Amino acid sequence: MGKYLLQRVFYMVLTLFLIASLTFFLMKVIPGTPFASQNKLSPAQMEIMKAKYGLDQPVPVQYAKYMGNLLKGDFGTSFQFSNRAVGDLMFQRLGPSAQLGFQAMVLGSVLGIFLGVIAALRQNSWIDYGSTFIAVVGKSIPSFVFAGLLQYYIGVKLGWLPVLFWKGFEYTIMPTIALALFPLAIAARFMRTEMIDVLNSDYITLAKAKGASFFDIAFKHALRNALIPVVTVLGPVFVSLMTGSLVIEKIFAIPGLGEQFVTSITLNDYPVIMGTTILYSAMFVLIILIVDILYGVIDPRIRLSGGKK
Amino acid sequence: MGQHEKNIPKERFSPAVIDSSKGEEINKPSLSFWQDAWLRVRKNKAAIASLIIVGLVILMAFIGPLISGKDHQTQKVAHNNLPPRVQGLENISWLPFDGVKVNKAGKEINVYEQRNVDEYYWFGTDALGRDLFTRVWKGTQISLYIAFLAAFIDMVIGVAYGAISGYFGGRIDNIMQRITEVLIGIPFLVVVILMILLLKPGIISLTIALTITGWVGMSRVVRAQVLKLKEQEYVLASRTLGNSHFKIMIKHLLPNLVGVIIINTMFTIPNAIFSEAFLSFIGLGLQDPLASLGTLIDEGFKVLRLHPYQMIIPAVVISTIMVTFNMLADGLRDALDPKMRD
Amino acid sequence: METKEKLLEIKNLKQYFNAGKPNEVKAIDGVSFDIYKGETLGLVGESGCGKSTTGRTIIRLYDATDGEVIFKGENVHGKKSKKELMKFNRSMQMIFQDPYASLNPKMMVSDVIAEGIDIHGLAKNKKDRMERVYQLLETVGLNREHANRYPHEFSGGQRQRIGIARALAVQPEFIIADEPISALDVSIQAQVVNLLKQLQREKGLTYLFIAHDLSMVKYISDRIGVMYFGKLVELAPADELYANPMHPYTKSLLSAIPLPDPDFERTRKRHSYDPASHKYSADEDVRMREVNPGHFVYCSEKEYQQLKAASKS
Amino acid sequence: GGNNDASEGENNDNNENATSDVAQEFSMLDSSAIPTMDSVLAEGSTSFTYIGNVGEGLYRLNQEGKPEPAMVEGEPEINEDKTVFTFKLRDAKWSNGEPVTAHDFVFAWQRAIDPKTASPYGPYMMGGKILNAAKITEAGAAGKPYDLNELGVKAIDDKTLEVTLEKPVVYWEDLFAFPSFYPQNQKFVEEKGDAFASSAENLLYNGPFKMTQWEGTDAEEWVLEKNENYWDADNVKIEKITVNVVKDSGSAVNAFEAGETDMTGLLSSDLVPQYEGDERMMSWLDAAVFYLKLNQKNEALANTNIRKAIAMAFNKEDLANGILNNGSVPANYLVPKEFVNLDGVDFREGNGDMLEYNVEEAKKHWEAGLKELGKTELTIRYLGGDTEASKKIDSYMKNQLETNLEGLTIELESVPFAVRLERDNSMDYDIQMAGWGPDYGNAISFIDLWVTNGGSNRMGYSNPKYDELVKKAQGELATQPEENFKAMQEAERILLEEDAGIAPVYQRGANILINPNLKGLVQYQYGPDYSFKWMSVEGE
Amino acid sequence: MKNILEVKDLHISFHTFAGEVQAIRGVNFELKKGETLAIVGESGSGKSVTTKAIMRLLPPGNSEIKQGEILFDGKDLAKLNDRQMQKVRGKDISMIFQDPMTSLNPTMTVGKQIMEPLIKHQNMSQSAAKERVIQLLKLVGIPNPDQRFKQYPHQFSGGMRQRVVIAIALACNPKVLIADEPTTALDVTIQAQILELMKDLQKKIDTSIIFITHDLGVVANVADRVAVMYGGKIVEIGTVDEIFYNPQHPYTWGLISSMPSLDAKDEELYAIPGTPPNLLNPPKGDAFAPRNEYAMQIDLEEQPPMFKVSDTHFAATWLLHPDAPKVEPPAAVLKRMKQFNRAKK
Ligand SMILES: Nc1ncnc2c1ncn2[C@@H]1O[C@H](COP(=O)(O)OP(=O)(O)OP(=O)(O)O)[C@@H](O)[C@H]1O
Ligand SMILES: Nc1ncnc2c1ncn2[C@@H]1O[C@H](COP(=O)(O)OP(=O)(O)OP(=O)(O)O)[C@@H](O)[C@H]1O
Ligand SMILES: [Mg+2]
Ligand SMILES: [Mg+2]
Repeated sequence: MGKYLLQRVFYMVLTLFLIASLTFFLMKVIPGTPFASQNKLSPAQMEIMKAKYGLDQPVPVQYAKYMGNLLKGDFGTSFQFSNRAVGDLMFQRLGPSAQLGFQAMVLGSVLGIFLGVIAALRQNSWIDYGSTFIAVVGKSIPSFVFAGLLQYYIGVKLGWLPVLFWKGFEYTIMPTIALALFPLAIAARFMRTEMIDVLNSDYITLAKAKGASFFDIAFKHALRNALIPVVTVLGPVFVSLMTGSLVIEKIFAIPGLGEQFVTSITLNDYPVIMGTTILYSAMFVLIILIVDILYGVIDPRIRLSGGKK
Repeated sequence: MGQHEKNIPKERFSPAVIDSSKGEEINKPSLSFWQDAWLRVRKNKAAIASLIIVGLVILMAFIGPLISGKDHQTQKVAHNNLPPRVQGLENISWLPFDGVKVNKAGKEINVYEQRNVDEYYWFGTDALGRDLFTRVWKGTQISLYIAFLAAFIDMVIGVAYGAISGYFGGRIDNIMQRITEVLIGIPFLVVVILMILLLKPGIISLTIALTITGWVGMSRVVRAQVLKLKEQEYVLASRTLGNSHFKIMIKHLLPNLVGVIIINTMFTIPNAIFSEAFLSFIGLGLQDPLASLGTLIDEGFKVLRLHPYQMIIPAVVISTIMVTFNMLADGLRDALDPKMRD
Repeated sequence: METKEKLLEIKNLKQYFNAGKPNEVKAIDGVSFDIYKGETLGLVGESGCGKSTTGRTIIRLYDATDGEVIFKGENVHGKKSKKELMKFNRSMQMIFQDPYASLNPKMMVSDVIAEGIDIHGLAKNKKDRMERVYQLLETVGLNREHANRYPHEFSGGQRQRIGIARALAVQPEFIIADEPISALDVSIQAQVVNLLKQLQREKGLTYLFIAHDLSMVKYISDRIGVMYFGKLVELAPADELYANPMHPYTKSLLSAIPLPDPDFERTRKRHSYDPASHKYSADEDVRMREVNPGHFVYCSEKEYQQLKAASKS
Repeated sequence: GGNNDASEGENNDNNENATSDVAQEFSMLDSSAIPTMDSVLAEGSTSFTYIGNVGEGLYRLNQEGKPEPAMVEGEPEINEDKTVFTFKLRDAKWSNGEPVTAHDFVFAWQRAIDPKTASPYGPYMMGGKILNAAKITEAGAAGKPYDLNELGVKAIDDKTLEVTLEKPVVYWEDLFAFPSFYPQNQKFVEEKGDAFASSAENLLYNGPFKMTQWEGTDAEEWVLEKNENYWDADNVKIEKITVNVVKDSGSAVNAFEAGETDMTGLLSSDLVPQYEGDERMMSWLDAAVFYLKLNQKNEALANTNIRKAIAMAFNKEDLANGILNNGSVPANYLVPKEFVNLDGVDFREGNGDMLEYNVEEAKKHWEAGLKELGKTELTIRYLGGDTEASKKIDSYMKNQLETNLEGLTIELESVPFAVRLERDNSMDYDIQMAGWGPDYGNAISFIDLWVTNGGSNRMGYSNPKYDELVKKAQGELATQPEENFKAMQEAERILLEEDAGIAPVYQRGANILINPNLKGLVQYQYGPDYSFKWMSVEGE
Repeated sequence: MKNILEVKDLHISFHTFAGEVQAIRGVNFELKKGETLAIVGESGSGKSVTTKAIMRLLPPGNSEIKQGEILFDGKDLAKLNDRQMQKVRGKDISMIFQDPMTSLNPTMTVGKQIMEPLIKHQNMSQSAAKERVIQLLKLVGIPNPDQRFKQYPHQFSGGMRQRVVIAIALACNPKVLIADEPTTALDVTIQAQILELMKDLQKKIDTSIIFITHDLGVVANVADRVAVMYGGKIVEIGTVDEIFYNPQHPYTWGLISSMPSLDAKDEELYAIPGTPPNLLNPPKGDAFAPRNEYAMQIDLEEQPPMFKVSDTHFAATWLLHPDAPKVEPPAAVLKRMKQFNRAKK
């Protein structure tokens, strides 16, 4: 197990290194300027500005410098927010994004799994069609529409919940619901398929032959087995939720990573783009690792052999 | 279990004439894989309904712009923001096709009369006075185009990549899998934006951008399937007969992957439509006057409270497409997936 | 038997999966035997002992980890030109176990059978190709109408015969049959076994017949090899093996096979086998030794002497 | 703004009564975070707005948007050439109690011009105006040694500041009111080092408010509280302002409707019609003018007739009223309305409308132009923005141009802002919708944009007559307001009427939602967006 | 001996899109206390469906018990509802399936899986159940039961898993144990162990066993009585000796003579020609007729009734009709019959 983990970590680092390099060079190819006041600057001033951010050096030198700093945990400083270390910027914003993502993930996947299980147990009944419909519609309404409507009706018209901001638990409810729609839809659909699969397996027949009740069969025997593949699918979804949803964060004015990331892209704030990409990727590979460990928790076959196969 | 006492004529105990060749006769109806699948799909009412609706939407996407008698890009600022009005339906007040708008004070005003407009805009007009009926169906066309093109490239790259990775296995597989890990490690948005910035913004770069990471899912599914298939005895048999790897992939693997490919594609299509809508929201979508359903919804959403029809109509169309494609995908999976067979 | 021509020589064949990794499997661990032209060599042993792997390594589906497979004087695993490979592929063929997995469900029967014909360009034209297909179908007891149907329309026995027809299409000399009947109904097994025997008579084929059903193996084989955990433990003419099993594993195996004879079953005595009972010491030279003419047993020198003594008495 | 002094005084009295029962605090929304609070590094209106409310320069824009003495006591001494100014500073204190001295100005200004600081706005505002500013920048860029003490600013003593200009500047009061010229306390800045201006605690304030909560440049919430140390604190009513960032205009409106905030940021134009006639909406005309840049490096656009045709071929009225519908007005000019006047006469009154929408004329010019070019059709690239609003406008423009000018094909390219800047910089475009907001209250802020090879020109426009007029306006006429005004009007006429160097489109209207109980908000047309100094909350 | 289970005129159909599959077409048999009844027959002849019907485990969507009774202890299982049936399953009747590799829940410890029926049917406490499980594991010959209790199925070999499945089935001392090909997936040596185990246990707890298999060797080993199925019907039923040494139905002949005997070498095996009937539209007459070289005219027209051979032996073939011509069974069968007749004398 230890050796396996070590190997995984090595691959993680390698993947991250490749991603960082790739993004760095891609970043150099994108057209655009990070200097918002560019058309007010004289050529001399431009020189000075470039020199300040090290953009006057040859690309390989910039690359080497960046990578060197990265090794020290230094992501550089932002162009758009002067004086701001990209590391601080990201980690501070990661908080709300992660909390929101986590809540949405929990809410969405629990509901989605429940919906999927029900649909599978009553395959081809109206419950099945209904839950499929909810799942699909949930996925097909763009999140900005759903979030906007939620905000207007629940927040403004009914006044049940605060409309905006991030100042306490009640502020997280609406964005959580809006964001949960996506994992809900995915979980419901995958759960249904897997559950149907599992329900057709031999050990379920044996469980029935033992006289197990409907409830026991569904929740004690089938659920856990059906969860294994669903966890794989939800892993990356979790990352994308954790790293923030641009749309939801913008609409609910949440100081999160996603919204920040898009702004940095439109402003060509290279250090922030790079940093966020690396952070995102790091979380991605980490979550994949966690998913694999989670596998072990759910599936004893993997737990003990320390890897698939 | 009593003894049979009935008297039976003797001649009936004479040896029967049995055609020995008939012994190997197959009296099941001859169903090819596809006929069989079709029978299964047909049983699934939701899938059939979806198929019909998808057909209708595709049909409308092509004939809609023709039957409206209007152009999708002609602007008439004097006619802007008109609510829907349809001949014949305009007098049925509970239908939203009467050209009437409720103003802030809660009073209904017929905008057409107020502005002296004789024309009928079935779905109303947008802020620039363009006919929304035409634009919605044009947009559907584009959304479908994006979806299908994305699905197609996804199918080509994803399938080839997954098949090669899975079939050759070992080191090749390892390297190829690492590459995909790197690819999906880079946020979708970054890739898409880079693509759109590198190429000219527009429908082609949008397609390519959507495709660049979109195929990873497909390649994984295909790879997993190929890993299973390549150990199948018919593949081994083909190898012992001396078939080349390439031919084995084409002749043996590909046809048996069709099921998963189709199913996956069905899921790719709504995803592509969805991604495009998302890109529209962050302003990286299409170039005007082209519009997709995503951009229409986005534009409409901004004025939702003032002109609700501008968002609701494209939203209904996009939801219909998504729901039906997903239902269809489900139906096909149930029909094609060997696991789901009895 | 000495006069017989050796068709295949297997020398110290080894096949390790995941070599060097923690999950290494020594599927075949130093197996040597010969197959003579025109004979049927049966290979038995419990599940996972390496029978299939042996067959697949012989036919180059796997690259051997070590050892040689010499077919008609040529090393199968040596470097080969494309042409040599094609020739090899034609002369050695395989029949598989699972009648469902061994036919591509998306291919018509005629295409399945003609695959080898197409690859090796054996047919002059379309018509010739179909003629050959029809002929092969008839050879295996099916009829022409079956040519354009799909595999799933056939019963297991019929499918297995289609698999045989596919192998026969390239006119091989040597066929590896990997449990060709274990997935079939009892009433159908006989059809396939009869067919195999008939083909052997008519075409002078040589078989490596892998199975775990010993009674069928005995019926079809001239000689039988018994495998245990990647090693060949006993090799003898079929009757000799039954009459005089020497290796304790063989004895245990024979004692476990139920026979369709209630009287016999009522009096059956089972022997169990414990590999630890040999008590080989580390430096002992354990290998195949010929105890009786043509009867080889995997044993140490000491055991050899005991066996020899026992068989004389 | 627009209240006169008398009524303002009355208000103040009323407010004093009101303050007893109404808390003098409110919350407002802004559409972006504060990129920096360091006046030396600031470059955008968000930064300027908050810096402007917590700091103060030699001058401050008053309720009418006109500069008046702030940190200076009385009028300065000005030399004959109008190039050397000697200011007497008033007794003002930083929020930590230390006095504001002339050294603070010298330090800040030197810091702003120092190439090591790499400030974008410092050199931009000082270059060519403050003595030796440009020289230092050039030296810095070339990697040559420079001496910050050469900059034309000196502390004669703690309370006396001497500023030397390179040449006379008409709008010098505006200049010294601009946040880039605010003072900074050397001791404090150096003590804080890198941490300076990184959060509310790391800042000093000499303006009407101080920040009591601001966690840094990307904070989404900050709080301004009344600065008791401010010299004019008696006239500041508001005790506390809470600002939150909301980027989505629709969400901001929702928050306002739900009563969660008293004031929104600028509304996107889609939302404006919804509040037409609503007392809660406050509208005004910005000094920002939008126009098409016509890149004269393009062969066709080098042709004056073609440019004129394009400039006259779109219906600005429809665009402003039908499509923008947010209080924007069609622009047939470069220098905006209600921006500058001379003795109460608006700049626009002297120079009437030019390049009005006129299809007939446009067609004539088009024909002529095509003939001169020897072509029957043209394809022109149009560099547009990627926001929803700009897409709508671009689409309208394309449609108008193509409809009205036969044979013209417009290829739209919608790109993000950063890309547009870069394309503009490398002049990789044919037509581009661009806008300009002034940095000081003088028409020259617009007029000097198009001098040959000017920093903002970047479209290959060059006319010696125009250059000459601009040079005169900035130089010898700087001290003669009337002639100066005339020269600039003539320059504008040449640019538009003669050359159609650019094609003006509209002047932007601005709208916000504000709680009617909030009084006294002042908006500015340059520098900070608003001043809260004179605000108050009235009871129901 | 008392009949513990009686199946009477059972008809079962599946509704598929291709039409109605008449999988079971009138099956009758009874099971006596303590005996082992083996069911043999062609693949697809309805063995599994019959036993699944007894357990009421047929897929709920598309299967239908068209007619017939399944009498267990006097009550008709075919008429019980789901809840009532849950009380029967695992307690009175339990079942073992073919594939030990897939019939255990991979994510539940083995101990828990055995405990489940105990807690469910016998209301045992956790600790009592655990004790019993360990006892059971010992009983089925699994060493270190304490340790094994906590392990997961994948840590067990195939043979051990099948023992676990047997332990589950026997946990509540059921009156009937149905074993659907319990050893087919196992090696011969392990098969032999499992068979011995089952016989042992049967003696201890005196259950009746229905044992489904293809392998006549296994039948000879375990069965007291044998039912031979073909085309959804029982075509011959009798004691194990009667079926092996005095078979009457041509299909049984075919089965027996297609097994190579250990001494016969070069003679060709008897092979039943052709393929099994298609139950989508079963033949009008005897389903076996098209493959029967002794078929008579009447076989093609009318289904044969059960003819009594002895008190315990019945066969459904017109050959047993007094008017039918006497035919010579295949050589291998003749040899056995001779042996049988000799033995009888
Ligand atoms: N591709 C492979 N990778 C790793 N291990 C393998 C592979 N193929 C076979 N093995 C292992 O090699 C051993 C021998 O397998 P093989 O299939 O040859 O056994 P067998 O005797 O044919 O068994 P059976 O009777 O079940 O067919 C087994 O332990 C198996 O798990
Ligand atoms: N779920 C089902 N849907 C449709 N037909 C079914 C279903 N289950 C069984 N059948 C049909 O019922 C018939 C009897 O099947 P059954 O499984 O009882 O055969 P079996 O005798 O157990 O065969 P095997 O020896 O292969 O296990 C077959 O023709 C089969 O196709
Ligand atoms: Mg094998
Ligand atoms: Mg069965």
